[in-house]
Amino acid sequence: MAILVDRSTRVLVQGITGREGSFHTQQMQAYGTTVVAGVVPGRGGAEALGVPVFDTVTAAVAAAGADTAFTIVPPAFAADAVMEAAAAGLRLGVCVTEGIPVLDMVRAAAFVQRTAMRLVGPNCPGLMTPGEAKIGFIPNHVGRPGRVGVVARSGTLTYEVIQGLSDAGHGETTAVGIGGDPVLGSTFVDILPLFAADPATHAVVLVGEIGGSDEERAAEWIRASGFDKPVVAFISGRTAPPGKRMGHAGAIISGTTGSAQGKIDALASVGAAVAGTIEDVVRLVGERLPGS
Amino acid sequence: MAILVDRSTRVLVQGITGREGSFHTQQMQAYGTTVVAGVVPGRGGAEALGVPVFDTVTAAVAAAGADTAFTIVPPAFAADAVMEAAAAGLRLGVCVTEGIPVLDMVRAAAFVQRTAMRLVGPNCPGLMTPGEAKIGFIPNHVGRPGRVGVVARSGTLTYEVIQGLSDAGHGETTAVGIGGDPVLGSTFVDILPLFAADPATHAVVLVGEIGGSDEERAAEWIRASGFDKPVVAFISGRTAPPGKRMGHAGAIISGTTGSAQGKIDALASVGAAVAGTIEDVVRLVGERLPGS
Amino acid sequence: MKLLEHQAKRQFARVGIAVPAGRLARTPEEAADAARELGRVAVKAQVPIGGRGKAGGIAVVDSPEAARREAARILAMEIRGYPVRSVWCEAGLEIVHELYLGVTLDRERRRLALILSAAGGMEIEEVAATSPERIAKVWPDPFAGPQPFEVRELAFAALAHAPPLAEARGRLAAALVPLAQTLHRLAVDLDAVTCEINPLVLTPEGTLVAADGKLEVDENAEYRHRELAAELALDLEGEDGRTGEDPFEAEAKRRGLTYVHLPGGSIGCIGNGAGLVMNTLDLVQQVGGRPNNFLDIGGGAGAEKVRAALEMVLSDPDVRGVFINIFGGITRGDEVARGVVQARDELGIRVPLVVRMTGTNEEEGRRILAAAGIVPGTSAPEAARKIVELVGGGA
Amino acid sequence: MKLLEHQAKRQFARVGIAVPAGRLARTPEEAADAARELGRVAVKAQVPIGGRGKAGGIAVVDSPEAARREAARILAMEIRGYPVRSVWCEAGLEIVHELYLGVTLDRERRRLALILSAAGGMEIEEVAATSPERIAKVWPDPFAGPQPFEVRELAFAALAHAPPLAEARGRLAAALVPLAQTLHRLAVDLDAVTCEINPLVLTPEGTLVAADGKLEVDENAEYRHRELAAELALDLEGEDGRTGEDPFEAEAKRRGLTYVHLPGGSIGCIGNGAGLVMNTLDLVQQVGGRPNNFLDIGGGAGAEKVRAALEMVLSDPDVRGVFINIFGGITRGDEVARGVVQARDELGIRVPLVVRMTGTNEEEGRRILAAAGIVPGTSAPEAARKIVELVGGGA
Repeated sequence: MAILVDRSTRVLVQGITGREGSFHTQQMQAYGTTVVAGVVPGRGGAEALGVPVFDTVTAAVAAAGADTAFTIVPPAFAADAVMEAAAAGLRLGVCVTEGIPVLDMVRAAAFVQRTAMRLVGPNCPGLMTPGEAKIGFIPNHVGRPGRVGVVARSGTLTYEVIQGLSDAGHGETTAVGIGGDPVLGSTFVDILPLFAADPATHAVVLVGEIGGSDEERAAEWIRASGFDKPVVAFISGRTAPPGKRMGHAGAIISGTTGSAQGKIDALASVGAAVAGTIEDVVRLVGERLPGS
Repeated sequence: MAILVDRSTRVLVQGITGREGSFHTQQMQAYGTTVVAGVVPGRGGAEALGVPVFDTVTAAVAAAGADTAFTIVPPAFAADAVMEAAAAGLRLGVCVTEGIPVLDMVRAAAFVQRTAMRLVGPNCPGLMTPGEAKIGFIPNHVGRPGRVGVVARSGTLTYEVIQGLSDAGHGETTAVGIGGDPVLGSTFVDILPLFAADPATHAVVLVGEIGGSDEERAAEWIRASGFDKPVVAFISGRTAPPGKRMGHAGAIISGTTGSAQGKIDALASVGAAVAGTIEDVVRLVGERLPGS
Repeated sequence: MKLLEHQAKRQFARVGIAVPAGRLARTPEEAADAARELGRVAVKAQVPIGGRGKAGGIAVVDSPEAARREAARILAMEIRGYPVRSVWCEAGLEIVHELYLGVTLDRERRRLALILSAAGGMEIEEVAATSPERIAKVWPDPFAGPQPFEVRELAFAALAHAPPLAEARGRLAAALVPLAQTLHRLAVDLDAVTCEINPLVLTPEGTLVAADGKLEVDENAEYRHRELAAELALDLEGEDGRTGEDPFEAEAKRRGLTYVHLPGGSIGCIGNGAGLVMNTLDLVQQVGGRPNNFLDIGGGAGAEKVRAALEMVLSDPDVRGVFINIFGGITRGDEVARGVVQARDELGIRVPLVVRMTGTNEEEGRRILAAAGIVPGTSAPEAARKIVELVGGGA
Repeated sequence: MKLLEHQAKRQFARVGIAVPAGRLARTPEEAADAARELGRVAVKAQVPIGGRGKAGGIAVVDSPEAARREAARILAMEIRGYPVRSVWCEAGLEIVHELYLGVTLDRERRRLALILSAAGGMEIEEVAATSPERIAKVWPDPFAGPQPFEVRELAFAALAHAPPLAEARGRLAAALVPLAQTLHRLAVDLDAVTCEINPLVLTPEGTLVAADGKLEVDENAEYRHRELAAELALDLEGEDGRTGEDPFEAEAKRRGLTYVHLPGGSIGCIGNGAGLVMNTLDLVQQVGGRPNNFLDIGGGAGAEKVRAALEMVLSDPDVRGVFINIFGGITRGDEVARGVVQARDELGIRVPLVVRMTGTNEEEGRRILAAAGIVPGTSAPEAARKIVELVGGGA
C-alpha cells in the first residue's frame, strides 16, 4: 500500500521538452513511473521520450488517459499550468517549479480547491512510493519499500531521511515532499490523514522547517484526530535569524511566527518524538516502529 | 406542504427602511410572514416595523436567527446585497429588484452557486405559500391553499393565474415568481424538482414568456426526469417582434432563440397542456387535477 | 445601447487592441482629407446595425476624390431607417486569415461566453447554424476572467478547423491569450453583453488586428457609462434630431415609459406587468386585431401614470382604440379608473376605450368607468374581442 | 523588496488613495524648499525599515530653516545600518482618528488578508498581541477581491471597538469600500505581500488620508516590477554605493547565490538544499561552533558553482573554516569533490575544509578529497564536530 502515487498512476508531464523536464521525466521512467503523455502548447502531435505530446492537458487526458500531472515549467507559467491540470479533471498535480510569484499561487490554490485535484507543491521535490513509482526529483536510489510514511518541506533533507530509513531497513510506504513555498497546495495536515488511512504505514516522519505554522497545525491535527501512529519530527532552522529567507521562500521567521522552537514544542506536546539530527530520526523511528 | 417558504421561514429584509421595502414588509407581515430583522448598513441598533435593524446580514443572522433574505434595495447595490446574504449562510434569498446590471448578476450568480443559498430573482414578484407566508409582491388576497404549484417568469400574470386557480377552488401549494431578467438565480428547472418532491402538489402551472430558453430546458427536464404530475403551460409574447425587449430585460427574441412558438412546441412535445389564455390555464388544470 | 463601429474601435485602441488607422468624417470633405492622409481607405457608414455592406454603406476608394464622392453618397443614405450621420475612413489591411473573437452573454450558462472561430468575417450566428464545429467557446469564471490555459484550449479547438493555420497555432494561441483577456476585461468594464471583433485579421506580419467591432452595452448598466451614451447620442442625432430609432419609442424613452411600437397596428395596448401586456397583445391578435404597441405601466401606477400612458399610445394617429388591461394587486382598480376617465376628458379622447379590470378595488373601478361611458370588463379575452369589434374587423 | 515610504505613497496616489502633500529631498536645501512650499512639515528619513521615529529619524518643523537643520541632521544618520539617503517632507494633517488598513499575505489561509483596526498608528503586530479583538480581518476570494459587503462587515466589526466613531460608522464603512478595494487591487497589481496604510487618518472634513505606508513586493515577482526595483536601488544607494544591506548579502545577490550572512560567525556553511543547509548551521551550533552564513548551491550544482560558493563564503575574513555538506541526489559527489579541490588550489584556500558527502558517487568523491588532503566525512554531526575542532573551540 501507499498513498497518492503507485504503479497504476498515469502521469502527464507539463514541460516535457524542457531541459529539466526532459531529464527528470527520464529519471521517472527509469524508476518505473508510467508516463503517458507530455503537454507543450503548440507542440501537439510530436513525440518526446517515447510518449505523445499534446497542446493541452484536456487533449492529453482524453487521448492518453492521464490522471496525474507532473508540472515542471518556468515560474511565470507554472500557476496557469497547475490550473489547467486541475480544470482538466486530474486527480493529482505535482508542481516542482521554484520561484512562482506567491500571489499567482494564491490564485491557483483557490482555483484548485474548487476542483477535485490534490496539488502537491510547488517548489517541492515531489513524491515517491519506493518500488512503484515516483514523481519529481527524489533520487531513484534512496527509497526502499517499507513501513514509514515521510512528509517533508525540504528536498535534500527528505532524501537524507529516506536514505536513512532505507539503510536501517525500515523503508518507506510513500515519501511526500510538500515544498518550501509560503503558499502550498498540500500542507502537513493534508497529507497526514492519508497516512492515517494507509494500513501499510506504521509510523510517520515529519520534516519541518522554520516559517509559517504548518507544523503547529500538524500538531493540532494530531491531537484533534487522535492519530495514533508514532510520529518522529525533525525541524531545521534553529539557528536561523528572524526576518531572513533561508533559501526557501517560505523559510522565514516573521515576527513571533515561524520559529523552530515553537514548532518543536508544539509537536512534542502532542507526543511526537522530536529528533536533533537525521541520525536520531532513524533511531527514534526504529525504537517506535511496532514489532521492532 | 409547500416548497421554499412556509410558516417557519424567518425572513430578514435588506432595505427595510426604504419606501418600497417598508411597504412590502408591512404587506408580508400582514400576510403572516415571520419577519425577524432588517438590514441597513449604518442603521444597526435601530428598529423598523417592530423588528431590529442590523448593519450586516451576518449580525442579523447571529442575533435574530434569520434563514431567508428578502432583498429590496436599489439596482446598484442589489448584487452585493445578494452576495452578502449568500455569504452569511442563508438558505433562501428572494431579490425583487428590477434593473440590476446583468454582469453584476453574472457575478452574483456565480458567487451564490458556491454557497448553500438558493436565490429566487432578481426582478421577480417573489413567492407565496397561501395561508402560510409570502415573500415579495404577490397581492395578499389572491392565494388560497390548495394543490397546484405555480412557477412563472412574469409577475402580474402570475397573480392572474393564482387568482384564477383560487377562484376555481383548486388553490396553490406554493407560487414562485422566478423573474423576468436574463440571468436568474433560479430557473424553471431549479423549481420543478421541488414541486416533484412535494406530495401536496398535484399539478404544476408554468408561466413562461419569450426570451432565452428556460422553457425549453424545462421541457427537457420534464422528459428526462419522468416528471409525472400534470403540467399546464402558458407562454406570453406570441406577437412580440424580434429584437425588442418586451418590458422585462429578459423578454427578447434574439436571432432564432426565444420565440414563443419554440417554447410552446417544446412544452407540448413533453405532454404539457399549453393554454391560449389564463382562463384556459384554469380550465386545463381543472381537467387534469387527479380526482377532479 | 449599441455603439457605432468607430466607438467600439476607440475602446479597443484604448485598451491596447490593434485597430487599423482611421478617421471619422461627418462631411465628404473630411472623408477626402482622411483619404489624403491614409491613402487607400474603406469609407464605412456609421450606423448601429449590421449588414451595412450589403446595403451599399461601405466603399473602398483609391483617391481623395473618390472618397469625397463615395462619402457624399453614403452620408445621404438611410440604412434600415438609420440616417447615416458619419463615415469611418479606414486604411486597408493585408489579410492572411480572418478570425472571429467575441464575448457575449450566455443566458443559459449565466456567464459571458468567450467565442473564437477561424471562420471570421461572417455573421457568427450563420457560422453557428451551418458549421457549429468551427466555433469554440469557453465560459470563464466571471470573477477570474479567462485564464491563459482557457484561451489556449479555445484557440487550439478553433484552429483545429483551419488547416492553413496549423503550423502557426502555438504562436497564435500565445498571441490570443492577452487579446482575449483584454477583450473580456473590456466587456466587463463596459458592461457589454456583446463585445466582438469580426473579422480579427491575421496580417502577413503575424499581428492580429481588429478590422471590425461590435459593442453592445447592457441597458441596465447605462448609468455607469454616461459618456459613451452621450457620445453615441451625438453621433446618431443629426441636425434634424432623428436618430434612426422609431420616433415613438424615442419619445417614450424620453418620457420614461416602457413602450414598444408595432407600427401599423390600430389597437393601443396598456397594462400593468410585462407578461400581462405581452398577453394583452397576444389576445388582441388572437381575435383578429392588430396591436399597435406594448406599454407597461408597472406596479402600483396611479392616475398620473395612466394618463401619460394613454397620451403616449394615442400619439400614433394609427391608433383607433385602446385596450387597458389591469390586474389589481398593488395597482388599485379605482385609481386606474379615475386616471382613465380624467385622461379621456382632458385629452379629449374620442377613440373607443375598453378597460379590463380585476383584483384590488375592481368593482369600484368598473363602476367609475361605466358611469363615464367607458366599456369595463373582467375577462381579458372578452375585453379583447370588444375592442376589436369597436375598432372594426380586420383592424 | 520593501519600498520606501515615498514610493509607497506615490503608488497610493497613482491609484487614487489620498496622501498628504509632500516633497522628496536629498539635500538640506531641498528640504528647506519643501518647507517653504508646504509650510509646517514632517521631515522623515527614507529607510526601508520601521521604528524611524524612535531612532530620531522624524522631525516636525515650522520653518524652512528648521527644515534645513533637521534634514541635515537626519541625512547624516544611519538607522539600524541603513544610511539615510533622502527625507520625505510632508504637510501635516489634522487628525480626528487614526485607523489601520492593510493587506497582507496569510500563509495559513493561502490568501491575502484584508485587515482593519480602529487602533491605527501602532505596529499592527503589537495591537494583535495586546488587544486582538480590535483587529478585524477578511480573506477575500483572490479572483473576486473584496466585495463591498465584505468591507462593510470588516468596517462594522473594527469600528465596534471605537465608540467615538459609532455615529459615523455607516459613512465610514461606505468610504472604506472603495478604499479597501483599491488597496487590495494595488497589492495584487504590485505582487505585494504587505501593503498597508498606518495610520489611515480620518480628518475633520471626514476624508481618509494615508499618512504612512508600507509596501513589500514578493521577491519571486520582482521580474514584473523592474521599474520599482530600479527606483528603490537608486534611492538606497548613495555615492558610496552602500545600500544599508549587509554588504556580503548584497554581493551574493549580485553573484546570483542563495546566501544569508550571520555576521561574526567563524564557520562557513555550504550545502545543497535549503533544509540541508539550515540543518548544517544547526549542527555546527549544536557542537559549539558559530556558523557564519547559509549558502545553498541548490540541486545538480557542478564544480563551477562550488567554487563560486567557496569564494563567496571566504570573502568574509571572519571565516576560519568551511563545512561543506552534500547529499548526492542529482548533485554528484565526485563533481563536487573536484570543485572543492580545484577551488582550494586556485583560490589558495588555507583555512580548514571539511566535506561531508553522501549519496550519488560518494566513494569516488571522498577518495578525491582524501587524496587532496581535505577531510571527508559521511556523518553530518561528526563532520560538524570535526570542523569546530579544526577551527578551534568556542569558535
